[in-house]
Amino acid sequence: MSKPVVLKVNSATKRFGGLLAVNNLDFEVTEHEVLGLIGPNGSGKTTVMNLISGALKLSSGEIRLEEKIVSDLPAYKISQLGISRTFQLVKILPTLSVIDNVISGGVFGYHRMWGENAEETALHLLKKVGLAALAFKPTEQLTYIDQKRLELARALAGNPKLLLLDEWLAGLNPTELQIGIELIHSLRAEGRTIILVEHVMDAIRSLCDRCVVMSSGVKIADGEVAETLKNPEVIRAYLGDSDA
Amino acid sequence: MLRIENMSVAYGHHRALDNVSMKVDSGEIVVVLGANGAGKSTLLKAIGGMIPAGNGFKASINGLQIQNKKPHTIVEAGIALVPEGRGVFGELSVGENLKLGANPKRARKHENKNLKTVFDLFPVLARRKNQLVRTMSGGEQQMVAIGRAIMSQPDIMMFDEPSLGLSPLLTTEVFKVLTLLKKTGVGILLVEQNARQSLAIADRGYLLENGHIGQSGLARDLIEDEAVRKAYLGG
Amino acid sequence: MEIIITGILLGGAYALIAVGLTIQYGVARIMNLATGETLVASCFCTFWMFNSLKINPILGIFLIAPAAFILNWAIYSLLLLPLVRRAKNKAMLEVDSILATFGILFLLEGLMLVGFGGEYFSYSFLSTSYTIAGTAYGLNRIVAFLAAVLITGTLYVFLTHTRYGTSVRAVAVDPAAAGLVAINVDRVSAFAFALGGVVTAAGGTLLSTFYTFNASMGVVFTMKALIIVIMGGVGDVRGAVIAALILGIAETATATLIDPGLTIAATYFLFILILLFRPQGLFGRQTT
Amino acid sequence: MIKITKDEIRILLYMVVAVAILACLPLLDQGYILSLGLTIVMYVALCTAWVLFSGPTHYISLATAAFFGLGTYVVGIGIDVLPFPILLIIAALIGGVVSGLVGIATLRLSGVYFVIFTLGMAELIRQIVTWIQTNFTTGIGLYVLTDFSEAHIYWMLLALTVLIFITGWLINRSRLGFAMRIIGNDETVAAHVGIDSAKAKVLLFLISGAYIAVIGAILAPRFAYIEPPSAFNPMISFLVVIMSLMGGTRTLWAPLIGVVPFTLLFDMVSARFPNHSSILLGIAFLLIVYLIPDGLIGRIEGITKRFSKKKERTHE
Amino acid sequence: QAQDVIKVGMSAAKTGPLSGGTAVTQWPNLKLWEHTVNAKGGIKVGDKRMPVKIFEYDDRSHPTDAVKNIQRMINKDKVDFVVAPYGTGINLAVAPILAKYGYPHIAVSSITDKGDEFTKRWPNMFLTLGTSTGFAESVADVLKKMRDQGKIGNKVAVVNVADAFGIELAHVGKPALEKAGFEIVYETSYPLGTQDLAPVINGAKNAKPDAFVAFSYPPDTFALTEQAKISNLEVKAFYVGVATCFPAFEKRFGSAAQGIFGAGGINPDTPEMKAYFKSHLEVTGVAADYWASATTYASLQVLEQAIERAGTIDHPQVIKTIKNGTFDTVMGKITFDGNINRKFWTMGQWQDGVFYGVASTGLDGEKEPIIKTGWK
Ligand SMILES: Nc1ncnc2c1ncn2[C@@H]1O[C@H](COP(=O)(O)OP(=O)(O)OP(=O)(O)O)[C@@H](O)[C@H]1O
Ligand SMILES: Nc1ncnc2c1ncn2[C@@H]1O[C@H](COP(=O)(O)OP(=O)(O)OP(=O)(O)O)[C@@H](O)[C@H]1O
Ligand SMILES: [Mg+2]
Ligand SMILES: [Mg+2]
Repeated sequence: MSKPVVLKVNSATKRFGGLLAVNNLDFEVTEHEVLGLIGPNGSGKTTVMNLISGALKLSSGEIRLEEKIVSDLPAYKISQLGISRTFQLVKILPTLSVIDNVISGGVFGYHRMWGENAEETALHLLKKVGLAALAFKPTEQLTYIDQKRLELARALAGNPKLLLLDEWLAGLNPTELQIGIELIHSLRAEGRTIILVEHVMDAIRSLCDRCVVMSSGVKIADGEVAETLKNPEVIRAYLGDSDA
Repeated sequence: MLRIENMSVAYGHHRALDNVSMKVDSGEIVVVLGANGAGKSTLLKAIGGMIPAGNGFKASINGLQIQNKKPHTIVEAGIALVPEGRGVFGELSVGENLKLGANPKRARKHENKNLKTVFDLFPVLARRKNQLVRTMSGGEQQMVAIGRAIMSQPDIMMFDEPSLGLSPLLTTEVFKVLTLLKKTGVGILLVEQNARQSLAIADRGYLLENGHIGQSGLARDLIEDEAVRKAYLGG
Repeated sequence: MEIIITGILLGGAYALIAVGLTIQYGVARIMNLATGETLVASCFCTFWMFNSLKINPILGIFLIAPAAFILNWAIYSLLLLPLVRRAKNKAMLEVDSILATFGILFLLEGLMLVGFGGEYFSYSFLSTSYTIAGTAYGLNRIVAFLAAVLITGTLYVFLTHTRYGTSVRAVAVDPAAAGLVAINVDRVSAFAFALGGVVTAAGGTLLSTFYTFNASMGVVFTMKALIIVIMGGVGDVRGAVIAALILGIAETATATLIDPGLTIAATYFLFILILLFRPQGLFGRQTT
Repeated sequence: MIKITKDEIRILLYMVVAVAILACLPLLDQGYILSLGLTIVMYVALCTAWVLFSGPTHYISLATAAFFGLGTYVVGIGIDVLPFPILLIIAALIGGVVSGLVGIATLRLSGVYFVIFTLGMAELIRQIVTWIQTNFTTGIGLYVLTDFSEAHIYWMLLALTVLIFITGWLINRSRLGFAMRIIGNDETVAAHVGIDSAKAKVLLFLISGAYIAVIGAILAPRFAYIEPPSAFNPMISFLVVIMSLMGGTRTLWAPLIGVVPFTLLFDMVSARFPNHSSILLGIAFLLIVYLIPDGLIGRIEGITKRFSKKKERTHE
Repeated sequence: QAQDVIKVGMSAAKTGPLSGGTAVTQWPNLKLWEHTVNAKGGIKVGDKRMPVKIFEYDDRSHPTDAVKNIQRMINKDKVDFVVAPYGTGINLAVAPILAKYGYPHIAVSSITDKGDEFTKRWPNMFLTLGTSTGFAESVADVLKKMRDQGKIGNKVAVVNVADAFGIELAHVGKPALEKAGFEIVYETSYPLGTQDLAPVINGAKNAKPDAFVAFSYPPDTFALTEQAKISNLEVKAFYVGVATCFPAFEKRFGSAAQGIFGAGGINPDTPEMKAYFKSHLEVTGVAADYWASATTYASLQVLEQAIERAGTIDHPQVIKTIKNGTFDTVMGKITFDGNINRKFWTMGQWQDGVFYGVASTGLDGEKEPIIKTGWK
């Protein structure tokens, strides 16, 4: 267990008015690890993602990326330091072409590119997510899953140290789900470090090394996947009896 | 009873729905399955009057013609839609959302009775009556949306992927609620990605492929169907 | 004390200018640049009724209000609804409504110019003094203030405590979802636009009792209204009223304590200050 | 995206020819047509400078009059002391600094809040200038009495317009331009792909504001007598927005298409029907909104699309 | 030349902030003049009468539009003469163009102390309405006279609108008042367009002045008066600037207007003036004001008479005639000294429903000022 720690969350707390959305949360992600972040609706998962990516500011606590405190930085700086993300509600750039959407992820981010080099990299990524054929099309024609693929390609364009995927698999039907899981598998095989928020247990089981379970803003379990999902507390709060 | 005949919808040149016909009886759950972009949401929105459908189609509920009507008229006629993304009023409180649900004239005199039903189904809403819906979690908002639809005293309820983004626990909850609603005599038209769980509670099902109905039948037959298993149940 | 009372009276006048717009923009989603012209048109009507027909302006409100309602309803249904229908998103509607209401602004101003010419108009009504705590205030301003309290109060109760009012707010929050609860969105929007027009027109009637006006002055009122609406938070009647009062008091205080030459500067300074700390206005919704 | 394409060279040539022809206008007519031409060039310059910022960001700024007025005032104050070209540079600097500050102040605002904020800012600047003038200077109006003829002003504006176009073109090809397009689409995404949208926006607003101030400075001699109500006339801000929106804001030259017909229409209506010009303009406006929903540029693009049966653009 | 009409163009505000003033003083007089001249068969040029044909333009209160309009009139409509626009700033903006084409430019509503500088620069320019100094100083003079007669005391409150005319008058007026031995107990300015002036009036009231002087513009002239009436500002002399002489002022304030001073004035008792007021009302349907209306009309008469005397519409000759002649107008005799009319009314007062000139720079018929006795 001496793999280097990529991300360290230290007693992170986030308040919205009177509501404690994230309460004194601690966890780490080590290199090449795929971490599942799960929990009931409203337990604070997206908020954690927002805190890591800088979309929201912590109320207290700190977040470190490879020892460097990033929780006091604005989102764009965090992105430049190597954290990329996708959004729970897909956000694509509608007036840009598909390829420009991907390039946008790599021009200002961690590994920067511009000009022909950027185009090549983007085409390569599009091929990887299966969108090569649509590279020069406007984005309006994309179906939902293609939008999700596009967002993933954009997040990868900066070649980030840490990738945050917020319910990237949600809304896919079983067949598409299979494709999606395979795609993330391939990222895992590349050795990427990923935090995955999902409600799809099949995906969590097959993709994650470890998972952190949240409920009402606090961590209720943290550990190896199969074991964690058997935790009675997790079953009570999240899985329900039927899935157990 | 809801009856749709020859419904077609186009976005510009793109034909999202092509001559779809279907019906939903009271007291039954009908599930519509289909890939992303197959046109499921379009179907529900078109029935609900939120997007215009092409000429020549007919829609009726209990014999009342509702084609080309505005959403508010269709709600009055007894069809309630819980749309994709819930469509709740984030800036209003839970109570106000529910009260607005009882806005149709047909529902006003049943307001108190329906409110009790909703609170029985979702006790958490009773406790959070004054909370702004925007500040609630996804699952709670889903409850508000369903509750609001119940408040409008519908004969037919339409759900667009009600389990989307819900935890396994809540998903099970929601499907339980659908069965309870069905027992009160409401007809339910359910659009879902979660084929396994939705077919399990449904009476009948339609498969929507590229805007037209590919297959239809009793739910228990569909579950057994080889093609269906392959496409929608993951092998 | 004198500053506060003068400021509150002034704030009442400002509230009358702004509340109509906040409803029109908040609910019907029309950024009505012609709001000042509506107000001035009402000033002219009142003036004309007062001078030619000897109708008391306060009673005049009861004639002008229904007329304003019908007129604004017609403007919305005929001119603006097509824009709302065709708008693909909020930004498009914003652009279209700016352009269209700019056209209406010209049209109304032109009509008033043809009807009344460019001269300044004013008349004397209740311009006697009324003493509060030892200082004299214009009775017409006091009456206008009381009317403002009455109008905005009624409006607030209507919006928060009646079913129809809640429907109006629902349309403001999410017009698409409003259809799902049997709200006739077009009708409620038209109603809100017309209601906003009525409030603005009533404001015009009351203001005409102490302002000197001419056909070209609408834009002055529009600017004031925009500032207040934004400061208070779009669509929020409370916000508009409080912003108006703050402005009234701030202006009076600046004029009395610092320099009357800086009153308008103070308005904008305050406006900018508030937006710097609350970018969504005093009562605006968070956009994050 | 770095290489200069053949298309671009062709457009460049067209532009050179067009500018050369336009530059000859004062040789043909020194009177009414020149005067009209000057008004058109002024609004083209203003609208282009405005679109520089507002086009990609979709932020509607109503602060045009503020920067314009500042430029005018720089010349008004300095004309007896410093040579005109230096004044233009000072105007650019002051315009840039002030617009930079306004930019910094408006970072958190969006939509209509930004619109009205800039309007408020413009009024605040105007009020402060007035107040300073009232209390700390002796004279009231400033007189700018120079030997510039309309032709000189016209040429200066034309040259400036070309400069603005070139700036815009360079920005478009740069990372800044790309960043702006992303910001225009979705600011959250922009931040998460590493764009310091604050910096980018402020930079662009600053460039735009500096240019607008220079336009004001160039026009000062034409005003001759400078006072706040005309130098800071909010109508300028409104007209610039209206004309730009009419033309369309998606490309740099789209406003051109709005300005020319609009100015001509405005002129024609006010000449023929001085007593009903407001009414007719109002009606014209409404007709434009209903009949040309996408801005004139949208219309033109629609038409060209239909006519040119070009193969799918294959990027390259 | 085979032409038989004289084309006359005027560009002034029909919309925008200045339109309130033009609607009273500019447009009706142009109409009246056209009517009067054409009723006579036209202006007598040599041995034939040439009727006038009017071209109207709206400058939207904006100098750029004014310049453009004048260009258009000259080059497209080919007008023979241009009537000066309204407003100091706009007159200055169009001056270079009119000078370039050599058109006579008889500016009326353009009040400035730099007149000599301008007329030197633009020799075709004439100024008729007066200088800021003239207006401001006569306020001091009249008040001084009243004080010396023991009618009023020594304390005066001075306020002004923060816009061109108001600022310039205040800058000259305050030193003049001080020089005349007055104590300025309250002074301030307020922004253009302010109509909520309770703080100003109350501020003045607290300083307990004997006289109140406001260099104000139309809407605030009304608002200050109204507020003074409500606050019962007890002063013996009350002066408000532009628009005091408007008929609408008297109509609004009725007997409360009694004794109020304002800028400008006329001698309403001369037979010419009486006739002018009568025909103004008959022809235009509105009443003339007691200052700039008549001056505007007089400037048109100057133009008319200059053309007749020159016997041609040739500009240099007409300009020469204006420079050197004396003209009989509704305002009495007008002559230009260095292109500037140096005898003008500076101050008037409402007395029994009529606004009488009470001070001038050397004109006949000044009425004796009275003190203000309350607001009833
Ligand atoms: N901007 C905000 N203002 C107020 N409350 C908020 C805000 N964002 C989130 N919350 C609240 O914080 C809590 C956690 O929300 P979060 O979105 O992180 O949940 P989640 O775990 O991602 O849920 P889901 O699985 O439904 O996406 C919820 O109660 C939510 O209502
Ligand atoms: N507003 C719109 N404009 C243009 N095309 C649209 C629009 N809405 C949907 N479409 C297209 O119509 C088709 C059907 O879309 P619809 O949303 O009905 O699919 P769906 O079956 O609900 O998919 P999902 O499972 O993703 O919700 C898709 O190809 C979609 O891209
Ligand atoms: Mg979430
Ligand atoms: Mg769908």
